[in-house]
Amino acid sequence: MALYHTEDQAMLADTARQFMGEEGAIAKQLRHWRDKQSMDGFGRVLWKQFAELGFTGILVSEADGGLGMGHVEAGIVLEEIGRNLTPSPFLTSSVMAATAIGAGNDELRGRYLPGLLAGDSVFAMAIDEGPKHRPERIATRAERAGNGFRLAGSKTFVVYGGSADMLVVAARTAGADGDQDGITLFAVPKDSAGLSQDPIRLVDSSKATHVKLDGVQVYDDAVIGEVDAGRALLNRVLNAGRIGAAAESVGVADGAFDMTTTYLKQRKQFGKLIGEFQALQHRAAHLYSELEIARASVIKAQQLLDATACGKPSQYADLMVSVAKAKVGKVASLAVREGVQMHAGIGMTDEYDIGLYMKRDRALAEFMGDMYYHAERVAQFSGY
Amino acid sequence: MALYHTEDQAMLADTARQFMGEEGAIAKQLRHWRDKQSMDGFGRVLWKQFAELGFTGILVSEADGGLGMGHVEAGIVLEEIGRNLTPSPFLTSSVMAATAIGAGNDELRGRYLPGLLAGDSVFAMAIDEGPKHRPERIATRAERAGNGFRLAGSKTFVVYGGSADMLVVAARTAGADGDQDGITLFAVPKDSAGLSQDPIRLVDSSKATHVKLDGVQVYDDAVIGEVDAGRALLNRVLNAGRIGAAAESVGVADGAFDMTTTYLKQRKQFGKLIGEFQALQHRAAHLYSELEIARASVIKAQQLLDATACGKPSQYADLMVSVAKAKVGKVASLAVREGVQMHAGIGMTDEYDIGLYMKRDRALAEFMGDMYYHAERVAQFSGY
Amino acid sequence: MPNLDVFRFEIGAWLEQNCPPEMREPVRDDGDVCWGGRKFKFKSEAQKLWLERCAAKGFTVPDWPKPYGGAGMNASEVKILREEMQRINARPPLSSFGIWMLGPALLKFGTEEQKLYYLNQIARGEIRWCQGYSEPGSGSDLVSLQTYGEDKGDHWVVNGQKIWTSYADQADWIFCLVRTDKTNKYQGISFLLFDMDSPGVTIKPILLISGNSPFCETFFDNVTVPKHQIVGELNRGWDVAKYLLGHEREMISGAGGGDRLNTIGAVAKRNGLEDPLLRAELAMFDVDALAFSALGEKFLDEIKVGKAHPAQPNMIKYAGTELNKRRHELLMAAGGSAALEWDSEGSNGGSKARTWLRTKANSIEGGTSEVMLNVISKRILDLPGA
Amino acid sequence: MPNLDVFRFEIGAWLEQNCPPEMREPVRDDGDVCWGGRKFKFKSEAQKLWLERCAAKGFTVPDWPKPYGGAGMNASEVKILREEMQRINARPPLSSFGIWMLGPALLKFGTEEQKLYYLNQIARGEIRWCQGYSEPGSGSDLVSLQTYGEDKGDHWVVNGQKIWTSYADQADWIFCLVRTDKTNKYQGISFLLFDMDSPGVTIKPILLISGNSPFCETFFDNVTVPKHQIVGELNRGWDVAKYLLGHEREMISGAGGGDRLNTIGAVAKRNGLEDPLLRAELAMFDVDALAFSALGEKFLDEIKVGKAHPAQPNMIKYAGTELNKRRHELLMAAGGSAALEWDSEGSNGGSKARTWLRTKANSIEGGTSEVMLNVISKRILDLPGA
Repeated sequence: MALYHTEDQAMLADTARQFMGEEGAIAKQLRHWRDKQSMDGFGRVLWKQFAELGFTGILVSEADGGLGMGHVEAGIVLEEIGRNLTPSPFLTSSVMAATAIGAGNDELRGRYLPGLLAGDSVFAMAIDEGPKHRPERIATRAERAGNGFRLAGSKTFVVYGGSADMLVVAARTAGADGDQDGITLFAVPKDSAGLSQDPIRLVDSSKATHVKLDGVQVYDDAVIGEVDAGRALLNRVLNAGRIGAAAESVGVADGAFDMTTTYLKQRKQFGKLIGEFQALQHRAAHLYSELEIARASVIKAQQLLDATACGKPSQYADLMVSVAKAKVGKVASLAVREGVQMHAGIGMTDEYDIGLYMKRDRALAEFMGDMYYHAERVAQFSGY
Repeated sequence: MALYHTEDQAMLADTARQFMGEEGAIAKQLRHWRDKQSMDGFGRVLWKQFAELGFTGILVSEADGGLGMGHVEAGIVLEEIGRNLTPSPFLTSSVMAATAIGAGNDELRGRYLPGLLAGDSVFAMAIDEGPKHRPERIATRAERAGNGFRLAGSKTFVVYGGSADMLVVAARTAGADGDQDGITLFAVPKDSAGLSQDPIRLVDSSKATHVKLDGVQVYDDAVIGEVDAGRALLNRVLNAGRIGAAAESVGVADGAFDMTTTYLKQRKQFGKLIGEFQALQHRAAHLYSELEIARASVIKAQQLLDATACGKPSQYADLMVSVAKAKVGKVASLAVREGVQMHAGIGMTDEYDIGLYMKRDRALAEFMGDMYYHAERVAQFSGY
Repeated sequence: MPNLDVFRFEIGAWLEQNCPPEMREPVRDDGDVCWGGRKFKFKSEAQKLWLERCAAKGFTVPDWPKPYGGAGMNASEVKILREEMQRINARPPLSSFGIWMLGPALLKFGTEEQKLYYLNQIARGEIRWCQGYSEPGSGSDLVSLQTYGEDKGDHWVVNGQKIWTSYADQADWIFCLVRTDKTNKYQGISFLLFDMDSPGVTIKPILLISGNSPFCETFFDNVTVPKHQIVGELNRGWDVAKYLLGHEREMISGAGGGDRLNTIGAVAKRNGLEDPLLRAELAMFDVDALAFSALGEKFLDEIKVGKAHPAQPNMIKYAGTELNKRRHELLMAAGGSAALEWDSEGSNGGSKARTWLRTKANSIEGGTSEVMLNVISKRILDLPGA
Repeated sequence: MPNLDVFRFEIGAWLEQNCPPEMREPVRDDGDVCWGGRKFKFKSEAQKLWLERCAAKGFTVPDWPKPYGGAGMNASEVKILREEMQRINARPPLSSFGIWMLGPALLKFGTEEQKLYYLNQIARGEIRWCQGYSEPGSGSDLVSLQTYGEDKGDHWVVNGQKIWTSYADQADWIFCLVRTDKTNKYQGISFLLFDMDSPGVTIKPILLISGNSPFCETFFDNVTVPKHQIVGELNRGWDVAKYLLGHEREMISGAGGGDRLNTIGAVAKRNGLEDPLLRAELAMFDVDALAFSALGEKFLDEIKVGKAHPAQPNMIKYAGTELNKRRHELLMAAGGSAALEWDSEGSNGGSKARTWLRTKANSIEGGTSEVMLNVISKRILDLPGA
């Protein structure tokens, strides 16, 4: 598989770029919903448009009414989302939750996928339990009770949890906190008794919640995949979220870099365009190189995931997903920091968009594991 | 204590700078002995001159015939040694071994210090046992035998071991490899039966050995300080070596930086002096800042050590020694790398001195713990 | 030095008796900082009392001469006062740009009348000052400024616009660079003082990415400034500004120092620190921060005896602000998703994220890092064409 | 693609039958590399046989047309050949600047006679080439070169001096930039080929900090070069040189790639890896190296279909060489004092330290990192005045 987009993928990229640049633009979405202090933090009309364009079905199989595409295609949409800082539940619902639900039985898929495909439903992922991403250890417990399970525990950083119709909850049905086995994924409806959420607005103006599960009763039909053996599925969901976040970060970094190079060609100081100063040129050129490398690592990981999507897990794919998430984390942070610094004074103002890129980058860097977490995984995969 | 040199110290610095710049210059010492493939790797005549100027007695008490000065003064000499890449056993003999011997009883001091002060003797330190500095673990054993001890084990990176009259050996007289207690320092004469050394020339053309101790018999009078309770003395010796190496590295970095800024003002490319290129200016200015910070950390640590020299150990002093060694390690490496890169082609040739700075820096970085080792200590001292 | 020991004892005793207990608590937010000025609302009676008592002793500006509101202390005495105040955790009685920036410039360039008039008011916290340097289109490039003061005999009429005026909306007076000669780029700028309540002054706060508005745009529409309100010579305001910028750089650079008892790794540890690679970054940072604090100490020692290079504050400003930005990047990483909270229960108004964003201005305000590197290249390294 | 499967089978079978077992051992030192040329001493009969067999099939330059000594393979076929050779661990039969640098330039700019004459000799490993670009005083700044060829009707008489001529002492011929018009700085340079055994050529090896001498100073004293030995047009040698530099940059940049099965951390682990902070640096490096290897792969894929930006090799050269330098800094740290050994039992002739020092030239030769960044600024980012 060559490491560039096929013709079909390039067409999708054109569509996504045009749509997001128009409908998903910063002024139209991010600033609009932020300044309105919207509860959702994103636009429901836009979400319907995502569905109309088929974006919501990219990772849903054709048999289930989706497009049956892969992570490369999802990444194409995410990169444009990143470039325009477009708030939407695409990453959590159409990438992560869709991957989870797609592994469920006919009944479960039938229950949730039509709403997702139509852009009527929103799903959220309840995985993390502390301020840092650490899914190897899951303490939330689901104990057998009646015709199902009773869930108890708490979850953090549940992005768009407040807007979600259903939360995918990773819980422990057997074993101790750090065990590989004993994990089960559950589809927990938002209005379940005992489920409560504390709303949070994050630095990037996106919305999230802290979730409390206080003896939430679910039935057997809430189980996604197999009981006790959900680790493999959880890993697939995490991989989807990680490479998705990486793709979005590439878009964020690219957007910030474009703004910055444009500014370098316009702003004058000391009688010269600041882009004429060699020190800034070299920093921009270095950043360009790093961005190209980050971009390559993302498409490599996407292709590897797609090659193994429904088959056996591949450690090389896992490795490259962590390489990509770590590399992009490092590079996108550099891109927004250089962006703000090179814009200098106006870069610090709320009026200019460059600061919004810095905020979104920070949230994406943390989402599904930061560069330290993923570089550690690279070391462990490499046996050191 | 103000963080700059007193008048006396400034006078010493003038003396050291003039002497080392003339007698210790690269062409006269380092290249001379290197090209001769000298066994010692340094000049015995120069070593006598060190003694005549009193340098060998800086850390020896006045009662023992030395100058009774401190680490600030030793560092002044070492900085000039570093600037001129002057090969000499000053750091190992006059700084580290002198600190050890100074803690010995009257007989031991009487046996070794006059030769050291006169520049007739050379002493070496046998501490490390593997490729990385890790003195918390000492496996070389000294077992009670007859009127003394029998030593068995092996030591690495024994700088100027082949030229030394006596080796200061850290050995374990009790406990297991990783124990704090149970360490004793021994003065082992070079010609002891069972002591063998493999000679090595290092990348910086200095000489070292691998030492084998194959049942070396020493008597009670070889013990330096107390039996089993040598850890505190060893730590003092290590602190002396570490801050000494850091001071020498500051000189190395400074020398490389001076060569480089001079070159920036001479070399033309594309019709301009390369020092006019802003990208190089900013890199040079950044390096200057880092060098100043490194220099400050060294004098701070030196003063703290001097303030606690004969008194109780100070954890703040230990902390700042590690801060200084780590910081200088990082900065001096940057200085020599920028030096070679900015010299470009000629920087790669043996004919120009800049490459010699890079080689010496590498050896000093490793000596008595590199930046990773010392930053780890900083973390541990800080409780994380 | 027995005299100094007595001095320390006396200072210590006075502080014990006069510093209210509320003023010995750590500063928790900006409301706890006393900025003074006509518009300032004291948060507590204790805050007001503490300022008045210190001002009466000259302790708000201990190194200034007594006639100007100071205590006339020498460097060693000031150090003792600082140490004794630290010992009892006393808060600074007064924080002010007047003390840090304008005061030193007035001491050097002001007339005797100006010193008596302005310095005493600064020392007592009666005037809060802001700084009018930057203009739109001239950020780092101050000499290109356009605000113009037309000579009208005994006064100037000032027209123009400033930007990045810190706390202009809370300030009483401004020290302002104004072009008074259009024919000479460098030597055509004067350093003027005037009241922000003068007719023709309009202030518009700038909303920052941190969600706060510490800076303003400031507009001057035919503002009258009497001739005696110039500091230094006509058209030589650049000398005053440069001197003052040096002080500002010292002040901003102070932000980067590491606290040896409170390394960033130790702070992060309190919230758990399980990622070995993050821990490694924190350790590398703490090495840099602790080494930098040694530099700060060394610089203060050297400056006392005139050993510091005059351009050294630029270096310290560069290194200190870059360090502080890195510190807050790492604190955000250590804080994880909890540090991302902007508006929530338990995030203290998103203070971690807002502080992190605020630090991004450190390397811009008071001269960008790029300008600092230019200055080091030119004035310290003497590189060609720099 | 059934044809390619057949092709793979045939290639695999041929390699199994023809590659001597000794040529399937890993390359241990430079003596194991076959550089060809008149002065080359084969280390073994197997080395010679392997070259001859491959040359006869066109496998030393598989993508070159058959009349010029190649196998006329397309990109997919070349990839299969490479994969099959890797599968049996076959050594490259021939390494040569003729293949990597001059060959592509001749294919683009050479006359039919030149192609037939030179390319076949290159393919068979009969001529070893060196490159005459840099001169003392013109390192990165190639257009300032001084070596002059005086027009004598049917030949030039060349005088001047080159530096950094790689392996000039082992080379048979040189491709050399020579000024043929003193009035035009850019369009006054021609690209000439000539025999290093020509009268008037003197070679002086340069001793490097690594202790080796891979480069020479080369002096030309009235060297005669026939007119038919020019490549491309008179005075347009710069076009040929730039094209060729592009290939050189690709080649050098290849050095930075990470091997996914053999990360630097895994290598370091074999010698023990107890410092958590060093381990952290290695992990951060491995992220960069593995990401860079994806870039390398992407670039090769893109270049095949003309999607790569023409200046992209400059970026890859920059990133790859900087990465490789960092790799060897870390390997030195991981190796500790053992890696410092230069001359000792058990240090294999100081190979770790010498290799480390050698890598410092990566970001200088073939265009410095600074020049690469200039090129990226100008040609890719289109920054003003770059």
